[in-house]
Amino acid sequence: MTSETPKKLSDWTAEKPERLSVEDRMAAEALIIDVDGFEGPLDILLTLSRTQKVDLRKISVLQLAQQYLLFVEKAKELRLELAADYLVMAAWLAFLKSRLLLPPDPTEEGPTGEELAVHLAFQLERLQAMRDVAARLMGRDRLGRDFFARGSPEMVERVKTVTYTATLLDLMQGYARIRTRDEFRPFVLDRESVYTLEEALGRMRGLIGFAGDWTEIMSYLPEGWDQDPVKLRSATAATFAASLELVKEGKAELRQADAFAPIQLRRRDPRE
Amino acid sequence: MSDVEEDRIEESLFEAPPVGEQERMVEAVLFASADPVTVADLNARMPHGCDAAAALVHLKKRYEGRGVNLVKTGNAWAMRTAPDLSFLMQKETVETRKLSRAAIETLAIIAYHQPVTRAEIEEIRGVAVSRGTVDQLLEMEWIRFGRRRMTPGRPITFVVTQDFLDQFGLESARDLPGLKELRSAGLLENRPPPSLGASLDDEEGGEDENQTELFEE
Amino acid sequence: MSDVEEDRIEESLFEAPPVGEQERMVEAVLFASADPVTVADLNARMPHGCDAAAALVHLKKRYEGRGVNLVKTGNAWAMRTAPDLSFLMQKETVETRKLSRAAIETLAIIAYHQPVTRAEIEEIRGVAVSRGTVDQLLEMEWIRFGRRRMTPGRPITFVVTQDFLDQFGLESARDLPGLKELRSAGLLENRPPPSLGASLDDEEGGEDENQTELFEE
Repeated sequence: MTSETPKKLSDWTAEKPERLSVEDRMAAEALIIDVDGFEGPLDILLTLSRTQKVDLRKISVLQLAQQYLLFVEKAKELRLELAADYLVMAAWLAFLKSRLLLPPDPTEEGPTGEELAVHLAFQLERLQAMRDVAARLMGRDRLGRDFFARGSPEMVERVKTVTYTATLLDLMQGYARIRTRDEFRPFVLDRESVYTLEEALGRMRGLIGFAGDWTEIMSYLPEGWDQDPVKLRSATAATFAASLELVKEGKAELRQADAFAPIQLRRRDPRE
Repeated sequence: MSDVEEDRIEESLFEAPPVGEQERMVEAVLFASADPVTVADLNARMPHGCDAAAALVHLKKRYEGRGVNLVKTGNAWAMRTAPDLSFLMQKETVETRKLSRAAIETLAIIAYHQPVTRAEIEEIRGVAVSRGTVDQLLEMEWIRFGRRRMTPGRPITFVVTQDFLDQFGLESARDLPGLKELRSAGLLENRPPPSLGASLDDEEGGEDENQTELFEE
Repeated sequence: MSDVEEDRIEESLFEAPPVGEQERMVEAVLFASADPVTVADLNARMPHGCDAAAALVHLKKRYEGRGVNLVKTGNAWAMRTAPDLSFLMQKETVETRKLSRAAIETLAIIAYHQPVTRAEIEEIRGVAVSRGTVDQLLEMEWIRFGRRRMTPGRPITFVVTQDFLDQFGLESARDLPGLKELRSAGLLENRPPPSLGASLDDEEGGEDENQTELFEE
């Protein structure tokens, strides 16, 4: 990584969007360093530091600051538009330079020039270290390039079992839902004590065949309908009406001995 | 220099790798390849002088009885997991779903009214009970068939199972809360104005009677 | 029969398979899968009572020096072809997307400094990290979001993934090349610029703690 030449730097894919116009680009070609190929001011400082050819820990930060300021000057001469962070770094380095050159002022607060220089050297060393290990990392054997995974993986078949759950609350709510819904049934007349003509007719049609002789129609009343007077009245009326219906159909005969006497019914022989 | 001469020099420079090494190569290629590989293909990919066919014989023996076997498909070779271990290639996932509303209601009716016939369930729910719903509950072993009802048609009845009681943490179906408790628990809150028919309390009374009778058999 | 009794019978009926058989099972599962499989996953797929971890030890030994090796990445295991046979694999090589310099550096910083915040990456590189770079690494699933840093603003951190380890044939992040040297040289410290007050020192403390935890677990 350390042997990279500036020319090569420009080949790296720039992370930042193109900042230069075509004209500027032409001008930049002439410049020793393509600024756009750099990854920020720290990157430039690192590249410049290589000219010192010393351990980064023993680097002359003052010399480096001067080199950077010179670089910025040159870029300005070439009317190369530098990004703000490059200029911020220039300003900071100019400040650092003055601190390093002037004897320390004991009344002044904050870190000394030496401390700042040490930190800058640390930053450069750390960035260089990261680049070195990045290169080592990328140089490792890689999956799909140097070693390989199973070419035809056998698919794991998924067997899905579904289990159902319900809680006691679900159950109770379900039941409550049904029971309360019952109360919402549409309104219908309560026909509990009403014996209809249809019911009577159905019953008599079934029974009439068994009764050969005259039988009182009251005996055709359904079981249990003779206790409650309301029910008795309804059943009597329905049975009488049904009897008339049967006579009309020619299936039965009716007779009554006297007024209010019991009404009798007899099946009419179809052959007659 | 002629081609023949070149070949000769190459041969002496690049002697075929040892058999063990060839076996490794075949192993790696078969492993990484998406499709079965023919002997010709193997030979083409391996260094000059290799004998893939011989390496395959060794490799096949090495994998005999292992979890992975060397198999020939057509005229090509591939590595496959041993057929007896196919069960490992299945991943069983258990998905828990909520019981459907129809199933819950049916289950609730069976629990509260057991033994109860299908016709009775339908009458209470007001809709037909689908075969699937009953089958599901039977399969889950939360309900089972009870005795036949001694009425015309002798319909089969349903009752809840011990599994059901365990699932819902009930000692017996009699522990199911009655309507009064459901209401005090706020489960009957959305009841309509009590203007129609018999009051709920009466109904509940009848209910309880039913239940007692049913559970004491 | 009670459930307890049933369980007991089941256990005696289905004793754990012999060790050799367990090894075959692990072999089959790992062989079949393109992705690393965790020990927990293996145990879940194997019959009750199996010890995948023990079987892996045997299996690893068995595949030593073979064309296919058993490797550990993160807390999972995978079968991979031996790297020295890569020359045979041109056919299988997938053209990988070339990473930008920014992406490579960002990846390295995340790997060596994890968990690391975006601000810290920018501090180390001396330049803003573009969204695209992080997105690309996230998309490749080489990095993922870690825990939030317990500092003002609670910034999110980045860490490398198991896929990353798998890709670079690393057993764990501790095996990163040169990690020890970097640490002893103090180059993995998040040393704050001297102009900033003591407040940052606390953050640094937390940082180190985090890192130690991550790399030593």
